[in-house]
This record gives sequence, structure tokens and C-alpha cells, in this order.
Amino acid sequence: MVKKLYKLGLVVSLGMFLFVLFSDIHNLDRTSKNYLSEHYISEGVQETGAINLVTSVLYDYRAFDTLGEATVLLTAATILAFLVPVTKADMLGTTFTIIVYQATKYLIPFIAVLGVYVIMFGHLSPGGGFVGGVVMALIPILLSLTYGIDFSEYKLTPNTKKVVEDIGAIGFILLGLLAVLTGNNFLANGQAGFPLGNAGELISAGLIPYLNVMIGIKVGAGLAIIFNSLMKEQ
Amino acid sequence: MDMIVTLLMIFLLVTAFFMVFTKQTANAVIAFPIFGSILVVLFVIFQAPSVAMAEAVITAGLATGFFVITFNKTKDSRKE
Amino acid sequence: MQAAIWLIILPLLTAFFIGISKVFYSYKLLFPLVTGSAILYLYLLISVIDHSYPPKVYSVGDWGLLGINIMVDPFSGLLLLMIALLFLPVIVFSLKYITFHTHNYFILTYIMTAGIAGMVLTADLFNLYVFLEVSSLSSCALVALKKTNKAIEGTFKYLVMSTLGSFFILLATILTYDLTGTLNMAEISVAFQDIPFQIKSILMAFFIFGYAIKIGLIPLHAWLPDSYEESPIPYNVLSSGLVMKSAVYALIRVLYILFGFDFLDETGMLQIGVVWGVVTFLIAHLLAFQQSNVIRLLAYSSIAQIAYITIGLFVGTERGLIGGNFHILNHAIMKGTLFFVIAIFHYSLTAVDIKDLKGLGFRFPLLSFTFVVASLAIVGLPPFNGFISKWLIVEAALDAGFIYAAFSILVGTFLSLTYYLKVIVTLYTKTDKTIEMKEPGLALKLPTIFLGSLCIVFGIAPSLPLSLIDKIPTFLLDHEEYISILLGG
Amino acid sequence: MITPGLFYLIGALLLLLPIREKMTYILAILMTTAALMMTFYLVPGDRVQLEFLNYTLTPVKVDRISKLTGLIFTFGGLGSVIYCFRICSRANLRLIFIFIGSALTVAFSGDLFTLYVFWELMTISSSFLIIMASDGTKKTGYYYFLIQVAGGLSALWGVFLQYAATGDLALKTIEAGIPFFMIAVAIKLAFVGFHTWLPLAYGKAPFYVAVVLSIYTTKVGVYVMSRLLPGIDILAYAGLFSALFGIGMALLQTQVRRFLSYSIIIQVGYMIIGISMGTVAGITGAMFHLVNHILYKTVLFMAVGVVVYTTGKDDFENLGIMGRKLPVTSIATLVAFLGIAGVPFFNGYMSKAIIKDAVNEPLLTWGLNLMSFGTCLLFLKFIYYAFLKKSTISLDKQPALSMQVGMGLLTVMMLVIGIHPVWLESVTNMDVAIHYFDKKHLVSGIQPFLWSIAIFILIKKYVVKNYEAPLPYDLYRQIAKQVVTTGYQLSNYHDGKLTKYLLWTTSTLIILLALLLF
Amino acid sequence: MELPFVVVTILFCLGIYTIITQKNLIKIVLGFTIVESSLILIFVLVSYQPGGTAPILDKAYHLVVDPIPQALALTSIVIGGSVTAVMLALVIKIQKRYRTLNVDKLRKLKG
Repeated sequence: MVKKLYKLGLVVSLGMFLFVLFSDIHNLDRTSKNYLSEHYISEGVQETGAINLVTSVLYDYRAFDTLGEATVLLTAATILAFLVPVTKADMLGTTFTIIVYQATKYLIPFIAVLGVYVIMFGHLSPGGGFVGGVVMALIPILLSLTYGIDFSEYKLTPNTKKVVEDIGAIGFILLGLLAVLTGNNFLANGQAGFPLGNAGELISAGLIPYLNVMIGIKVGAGLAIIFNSLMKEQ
Repeated sequence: MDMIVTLLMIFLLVTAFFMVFTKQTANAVIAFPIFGSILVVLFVIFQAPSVAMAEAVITAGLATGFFVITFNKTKDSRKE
Repeated sequence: MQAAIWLIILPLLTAFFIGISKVFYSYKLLFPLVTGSAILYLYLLISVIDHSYPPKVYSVGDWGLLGINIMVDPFSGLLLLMIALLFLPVIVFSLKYITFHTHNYFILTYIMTAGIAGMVLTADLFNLYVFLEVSSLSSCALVALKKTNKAIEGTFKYLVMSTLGSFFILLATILTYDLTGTLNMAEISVAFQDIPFQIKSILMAFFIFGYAIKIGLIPLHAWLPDSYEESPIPYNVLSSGLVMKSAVYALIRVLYILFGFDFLDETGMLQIGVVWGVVTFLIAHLLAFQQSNVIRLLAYSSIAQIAYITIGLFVGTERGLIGGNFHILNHAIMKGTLFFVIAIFHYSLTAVDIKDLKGLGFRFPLLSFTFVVASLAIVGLPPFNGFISKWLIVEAALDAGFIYAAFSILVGTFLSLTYYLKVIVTLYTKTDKTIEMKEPGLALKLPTIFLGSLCIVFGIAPSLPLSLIDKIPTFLLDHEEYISILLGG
Repeated sequence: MITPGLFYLIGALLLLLPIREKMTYILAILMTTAALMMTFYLVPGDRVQLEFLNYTLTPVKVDRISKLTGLIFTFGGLGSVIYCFRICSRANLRLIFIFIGSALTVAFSGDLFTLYVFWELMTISSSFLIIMASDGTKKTGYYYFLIQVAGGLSALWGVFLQYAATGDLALKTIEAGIPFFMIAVAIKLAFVGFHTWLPLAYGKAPFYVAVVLSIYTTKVGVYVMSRLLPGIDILAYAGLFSALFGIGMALLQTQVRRFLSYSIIIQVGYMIIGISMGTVAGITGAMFHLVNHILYKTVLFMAVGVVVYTTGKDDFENLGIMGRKLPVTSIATLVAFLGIAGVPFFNGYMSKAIIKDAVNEPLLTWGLNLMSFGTCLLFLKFIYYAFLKKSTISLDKQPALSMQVGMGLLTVMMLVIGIHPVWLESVTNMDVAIHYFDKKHLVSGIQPFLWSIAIFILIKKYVVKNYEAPLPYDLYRQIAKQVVTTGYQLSNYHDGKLTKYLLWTTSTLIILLALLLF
Repeated sequence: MELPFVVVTILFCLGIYTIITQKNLIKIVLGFTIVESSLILIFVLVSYQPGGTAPILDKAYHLVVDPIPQALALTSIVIGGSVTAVMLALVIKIQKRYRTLNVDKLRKLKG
């Protein structure tokens, strides 16, 4: 019992420190220092051509973070891929009524359209590579949930998913290297002379849509691998 | 506007405490998507749509799936 | 200065290409791809280290101060030198040594190296967090490669502890952004001047706590021996040589550049750091004596050696920094040799306990000689490199007035001798049972002897590495120089 | 102008080459004689400067005392290498060469950094000599290495304090950190409180290792003491007490090599008294005593080595073989006995006379007489067993020729010094203004010897009886046990429970926050 | 504007508390997700200015919310998600090998 009280005391004092920190920060007189966000908001659209500022930060100003983060996802997928033994093990193994099978069959094209929409319109509306990729990953997940893993494995073998994921990652880096070919730094978009087009249209903002597509492919394949290996875990 | 935020915040806390202090993990795993979706609504109110979408899809969506699979696969040691 | 960015991209590209080659050509393509990129990587590292003296800035995406900047200065030059020294031997060693999940092993090693290179080069706070996450997740994966019970348990504990640390680092990063509005280290340290004392010290505490978990100072070290025990041993070389060192690098970079030396002095963090280091290595040496498994023994000794480095770096004088950095380099080499020799013994006759090593001294005379040289070096006896860096650290501690720290380092040297001598003595006791063993090939012996000879070379001629290391304190102690270059760049 | 030690170190490296057995002998002899010639032509006063790690080091500095020590070290090295290079394996020979090389470099070192580096190198090579010898010597080697490194580390701490106080590393009498240097030298000299390693190491190690070690380990300690801590009076009395303690313990020993190692402690007592007089005469006396002691102690160890080599065991009974079967060894032992007993016209007398002359306090002179009386008594027991007592030990194998040549070399040198001591002064041009053979010195030299013969005849049965050696209460093993148990309790805390580890982490976080804020 | 930061602190401390006290492995991973969600909530709170509009500049605006923390939040969500996935996979493996979900039974690595 003393141990529980001690732990509670620790956590409460941590909370006290945090609260002191937050209240200090809160009533610190904020001379508007963050010129960085002012700059992004004012010139963001001209410099990157993307309406959605979050995507412009993610895929142009700080595209290096996204590369690092995509590697984290790839590592997670590799870990789960090799943690799983080769034997097949279907998860629920429950047989559903005909309605479920038919519904999934008809649902899949709509999910695919939604996924592609979210990826392609990443720089115009909220969403983008990550979110669209996850939506695309729903298709193999839905298949393995309803029709069982062997069917979804048959449709999309783990090897193809691994290859698709790697292609996505390599594509991201090669797009970054495109700028280096023209003499600019890695992952340079506007400066490297890629046509930014006029903001608001689909084909605009230079490299960003292609980076979005690459990340979308990668995240989709990665999460499909993660989900299937979790289900096959033995 | 503030009314909704305070309400949602309190609801968020209630779900979090429930998730942590319930006896069976089944209740915790079920309460998790509720926790996720309240967060999504909060993010939308705080004008962060892309974060809300990502949160909805990854934390509320996939993480719940992972939790359900783990919970399902660890059936036979749930009694203790 | 294009080569700097290539240091991070090349390993990633190789990792992804190995991923693809796993599916199509599987084994034929692995060997040329891995060795080719390792040699190319070595060439890139050497070229970047050469002109690391006047620090250069490389902004990713041509965004100048808006985007992420990569900066190469003597301190990161030293870490790159260590990557150069350790990476090729480990790759050559593991090509022959790793027989299970070879593709995954190489993918994860390359990703880990990319993470470490990223942490070492970046001059952006959030980017530092992302690459920290990359390197710790991939090192967790490498720990779990053998999928034995102990490996899984070790990975889980490692992942839990390191993610807890990362959460606090992320919390501190967000709040720094909230306070200063930028993520570039130079601008942050400029904006940090007028932040009140209390906020800055809480943020500093979070940063130190996060990185201390990754470094493994005493109360936070429990995951380290567990994660070393069942992981593939060439990974241990990289982990104790590079992963812990990049955490020390990041801590020193954050403390000295962001908070500045005088703030550290003012909060008394230097004294706390030195006391923490002293407590750590005394307890670590005592624990190491208790171990029967050689790998756990080496893990505890790594904790103790990292504590020497923290003392060297927290002493705060220029000589202390030089001594600490030289010990970073030395420890990587010495610990690398020790792990390689143990890996060869493990490879030939799965000998991991100390009593299994009985009689190997006569069966593998050259390898045991390298083991003896490396362990005497790591203890800190004179003719080898460990002694030189310990001499510098103790002298700096004395100059800076930490008499107790200097004296306890000598006590630590004595304690570390007790358990290393235990292993050496068992190595040379004769045993009657015939040792059936596979003669280790050249690919296994060459890296070991290369690192072992480095121990002696740096001991006799320390001016070779010291010429690079002497330039480090100018950019750390007064961080104006570093900031002017980063801002000017 | 390179240190003679370098010859030995290069020799050690050359021995790495896979050359035939014959070649190793030639190489060994070549190296040792070259080193002897080199020291002979060293001129006091020249030095070598070296830049290292932004200090200016002087690895080589020659002056009269270091030349004398260098001479006797190289001469002793020549004798011992000839003695044992046919018996010991090539690896041990390499270690012996490194050991002698580093001892010589310490003798000629001009600054504290080189002194410390080669002091540690000596420890490493000597302890590996003991460890690699056989399975029995593992524990002793472990114990020896730890105690010697402890001594080295306290010397290092003294060097740091000295550097912090004076700012340079030159070798001169120490101002700061004197107690730490005292501990280091005491461990090296096997002072009374720190002597436990000496009988253990020399008792268990193979006989040729004991021969080589006996020449250098304690003598380097004496040399360093004369360089760093001359003229501390209370050390004289401590030296006296340690010598008397040595006499007591030597009487109780059954194994001859332990008996000889305790007798080293007695003789070292002489040198400590000489050095801590502080006067030039005292120091020169101590140095000469060092030279003589090396000569007769090594011969005695070699003789016992021959006994062990021929009969396999080194108890007092086995000594009986010396009288009848080993003519050369018995002559050498007789000369050495007369030398150590301080009988005039033999080498021990000359240096004891100088020290007696240099000492002025009455208590010390009385002590010196008592010490020489004690040594004579002890060695009478040795001679009694060797020659007078009849023993039936048979001869297993003939002693190797090289062993006898090494012994003969040293005996000849002893006779020369004994008969013509002034020759030794002229070699190293250290003139000591006393004429040896006047009446006063002769009487003070012969008197303890006669007294000891008389006493020996009276209490023969107490001296000769075999006492079983008392169970040595070892303070250091107790301390070590305490440290290990604390380590054991600490490691019990790591019982693998993750919640416990996480508890530690959060408590450190709170402590860190509290420390920084308040 | 005080309440959200209070809620975030409570959530953070609750997450840390679960990680420390809970015996059940799934509950511990749950604790990790709670801490991670509170961090993302901090990201959003830092980026929110009262009266600001979303960072999609397709219509006229007078005050826009700060886009950078949102981008960083997106990255942290994905990192947190993949770390949770790895942890849960390890939890399943531990359950299969150790036949228990109780943290205190994970005691093979000692000393």
C-alpha cells in the first residue's frame, strides 16, 4: 500500500511541476516572436504552391522530418514482418452472412476512390500522404478481416506489399534527389524550378503531390503489413 | 463555443479515468475508440483538420484495431 | 558540401534496396550491395570529416533558416569518425556472423546508422527527436532479432524505457517551440536569453531526463544489460559504440548550444552531472563484478565508461571536453574489440558465460591477446589509449575543483580491473576438455585485429585523433561561434 | 643516447619473430650485453626531451644515482637472463624482457609521467608472468596484480596532486601528495603493512620468475623513494620496525623462498633507513646497499632455484643437497651468505658500513646492529640446513650449465666489490669519504656476526624447528569481501521487475526537477 | 484558456501513472497511448490562437492558426502509432511465450 501511495505522490508532484510550467508559459507576456509561422502563412502559398499549409510544411519546408518519420514506419513494418512465424493462422475464422461478403465486395471500390482522393488532394484539402495511405491500407485489412488472411494474402502477397513499401520510400528519396540533379539542395521544391502552377488547381505545388503519392503508397503497404502480421502473430 | 470545449474536456477525462481504472481490459479496449473520437472532435474545434483526420484514422482507427487483435490473441491468460 | 546529406540518404537507400532484393534475388544481391554501399559510405564519411573544421551549414531544400539545416562541426566530425571506424568492420563481421534473418539484420543496421548520422548532423530540434526515434526503434528491432524468450523480454523493456524518455524529449521540444517560435537551434538559443529562469530549468530537466535514459546513468540503466544479453553481438558493438554515444552527443549539443554554458553553471547542473557520473560508475563497476555472463559484464562496463564521459563533459572546462570526447572515441574502439572477440568465441563454441571461456587463451592465442590488450586499455592502464583519455579527464576534473570526482575515477579504475582480470584469468586457465570449434575465418578476425591495433596506436600516438578533438571546445563552450555560423549560413 | 631499457623492449619485440631456438639465445645475450655496454657509456647530465600531449617530458635523464642503478639493473638482468633463458618458454622470456626494459626506463626516467607509465608496464608484465605460469598461480597472480595496480594508482594520484601544485611533471622531491607516494612506495617495497603480496608471489611463482622479480620489483621502489621522498625521518623508524617484523616472520617460514622474501624486507629496511637520513652519504650508502643486495639476494634465489630445479621442492630439508652434490651452487651460496651477514672483505659489509656511518641517532645505530645480528642468525639456519645437517635427498637431474654460469657471474662481481669497494665508487664516480678497513668499522662489522654464531649454537633447537606458518590474517581480503557483498546486494535489486525499474526512473525525474528548481 | 492545459497535465500524469502502476501489459501500452495523445493535444493547443481559422488558405482569412505544430503533431501521431503497434506485437509474443500478461512475471533477465 505504501508503494502505491509513493507512486501516486511521484505522479502528483510531476503534475505540479507541469502545471507550474504551463502557467508560467501561459502568463509569460508573448511578444509575438514566432516570425516563422507569420512567414509560412504570408508567403507559404507563393513559395510552395500548396493551399494546405500543413502539407506545405510537411512536404516542402520540413520534408526531411517526413523522410525520417517514413523510415520509422518502415522499421515498425520490418519488425512486425520478422516477428511473425511463417505459418498461417487466421484470426477470427468466423463465417459471416452473405450480406457482409457482398457489402465488402461493393465497398472496396469506394474506399479505393476515397483513398486516392485524399492522397491526390493532399495539398488542397486536409489529409495527404499519411491519411490517404491509411485509407488505402483499409482494403487489404477489410479483406483479411472478412474473407480471412489466406484470401487477402493470396490477393496481395506479403512480398508485393514489402516491395511496394520499399518502392514508395525509394521514390520519395529519388524525388528529393531530382532537385540535387539540377544543382540545388536535397528536397528543394520551389527553388529548384519545379513548375508550381497556380495555387488551388490539382496539378500545382511542384513536387508535393508526387511526394504525397509516394508516402501514400508507402504508408498503405506498411500498415497492411503491420495489420496482417499482427493478425498472423503466433 | 467554450461550453462545448469544457464539456468535451470533462468527458475526455472521464473516459481516460474509466479506461485506466476498470477491472477487465475488455472495457478499457472498448473505451479506447471513444477516447480517440473525442480527441478528433476536439481537434476539429481547435481548427486543426489534418491533425484530426490523422488522429481519427491512426489512433482512433488502426490503434483500436491493434488493441482488439492483441486482446483477442491473449484470451487464455485473461483471468488472472 | 553535398556529401553531408548523402551521409543520411545513402544508408536509407541501401536499406530500402536490400528490402527489395530480399524478394527478388534474395541472396545473390545482398553481398555486393552491402559491401559496396559500406565502402562508398566510408569514402563519404572521410570526405565530410576532412573539411569539418570551419563548420559548414547545409540547408535541406534550400530554405535557409526556414527549413531544416544540417551542420558539420568538429564535434559531429568526431562522431562521424567513430561511425567510419566502427561501421565497415561491423558490416564485414556480420556478413559472416549473422545466419538468421540476414536481410532484416542489414536493413535495420543501415536504418540505425542513418538515424545516428541524422542525429549527429542535424541542427534542428524536432529533426533531432525524429532521428532519435528512428535509431532507438531500429536498435529495439535489432535486439529482438533472435526471437528467444529473453530477447523478446529485453526488447520490450528497452522499448518501454526508451519511449518514456522520448516522450519527455518531445514534451520539451514542443514547449521550446511554443516559447521561441522556431525550431532552429541557433535561433532558439538566441531567443532563450530572455526566458525566465524557472521555465528554462524545467525544460532542461526534461531534456536531461530523456537523454539520460538513453545514455543509461545509474537509476535509469536497468534496460541496458537486459537489451545487450540476447541481441546479436555485432549489434552490441554498434549499440555501445554509437547509439549511446549519439545520445551523449545530443545531450551535450542541446545543453551547451541551447542553454549555453553560463546557464548550466548558474543552475549548478555541472555539479549534479559530475556527482551523477561518479555514482553511476562506482555502482556499475560493483554490479559488473557480480555478473557471470560476459555480455552483461561488458554492458555494465559500458555504463561505467559512459559515466566517465559524462564527467569529462560536465566538468565544463576546455580540457574536460577534450578528455571526454577522446574517451568517447576510445571507448567505442575498445568496447568494439571486446565485443568482437566475444562474438568470435560465441560463434565458434557458443561460449557466453565466463566459465565457458576457460582455456580459450591457448586455443586462440592472437584473439585472446587482443582481448587482453582491449581490456587493459578499457581499465585505463598506461601504454594504451584508455589511459590517455582518463588522464585528461582526471586532470580536468582536478583543475575544475572536482577533487572527489578525480579520486573516485582512480578508485573506479581499480574496481574495473577486478572484474576484467577475472575474465582474463579464466581465459588462460588450462582445461582438460577438448574444445571443438570452427576456426574463425579472416572476415571475423580482421575487424577485431584492426580495432585492437587502433587501441595501441591511439595509446602511443594520441596526437592523431587529438588534432581533430582539440578544435571541439571552441564551438561548444562559447556557443556564439556556433550560432553565428548557423545563422550566417 | 637512448635508455638501455629500450634495448630490452626491442628485444622483446624481436622475440615475437618465429626464429629458431638457437637464435633466441644469441639474440637474448646480444641484447643484454648491448644494454650493459650502453649504460656503461652513459654520461651523467644528458637528457632527452619529448613533446607529448602538450607536456614536455624528459623520458631519459642520467645522473650518478640513476647510472649506478642502471648498471646494477643491466648487470643483474644479464645474469638472470643467462640463468633462465634455457628453462623458461619464449612467451615468458618476452614478458621478462618487457619487465626488465620497463624497470630500466623507470630508473632513467626524468619526469613523473614516464615514471608512472613504465611503473604500470612493469606491474602488467610481472603479473602476467605470474598468471601465465601455472594453474596454481592464478589466484596469486590476481592478488598480486590488484595490489600492485592499487600502488600504481596511489602513485598516479600523487602525480596529479604534484602536477596541480607545482604545474610541471619534473622528477624532484615531492611537495604535494606525499602520503600517496608513501603508500605507493610502501606497496612496492613490501613495507610491513603492505607486504602480503611478496611472500605469496615469490613463494608460488616458478623459481626463475622469482629470481627476475626479486631483482627489480622492490629495488625500483627503493630507487623511486630515493628520488621522491628522501630525508623523511619518521620513515627511518618505520623501516627499522618493518625490518624487525621481517626477522620475526622469516624465522617462522618453512618454505625457503618465503624465507628469502622476508629477508628481502629486512634488507630493504637498511635502505629505507639510509635514504630517510636525507644526507648524501645516507643515500649513497642506501644505493650501494641496493647494489650489494641485488647481487647476493639474486644468487641466493638462484641457488634455491637450482635446488628446486634439481629436487622439485624447496623445503629446508631439500637444501641439504647443496652441500654434497652441487659444488658451484654451494660456493656461490657461501659467498652470498658472508655478504649478507656483513662480514668484512665481502660486499655486504661495505654498504652496511656506509649506512652505519651515515646514521647519527643512537636508537637507529642500535637497531642496525640488531638487524644485522638477526640476518646473520637467520642465514646461519639456512647454512646449517644447507651444509651441516645430513640429508638423504637424491638428485633428479643435473642443473643446466646456463644456470651455473649466471650464478658464477654474479659471485665474481660480489667478490670484486667485497675485496675492492673503492672500485665501485670509481665506476660511478660517487666518492664516499670513509676508508673501509679501519679498526672501528671492522669491529662493528664482525661483532654481530660473532654474536649470532654464539647465540645460534645456544638456541639451535628453537631456530631449526619447523614452525608451521601462522594463518596469515589478510586485511585486504576482508576489505575485498565487504566490497563484493555490497556489490551482491546491489545486484539483487535488479530482479527484472519492469515496474521497479520504471519507479526508479520517475523518482530520478522528480529528484532532478527538485534539484534544479530549489 | 486555462482548462485545456490543466486537462493536458492530468492526462499526461494519468498516462505516466498507468505505465508505472498497472500490472497488465495491455494497460501499460494503453498508458503509453494516453501520454502520446496528451502530447498531441499540447501540439494542437500550442498552435491554436483564439479566433484563428484552419491553415487551409482557400478562402479569405484575417488570423490563421499556426501550421507548424500541426505538421509536427502529424509526424508524432504516426511515430506513436508505429511504436504502439510494435509494443502490442511484443505483448502478444510475450503472452505466447510466458503464458501471462502480468509484468511482474517477466523475470528471466536478472542481476
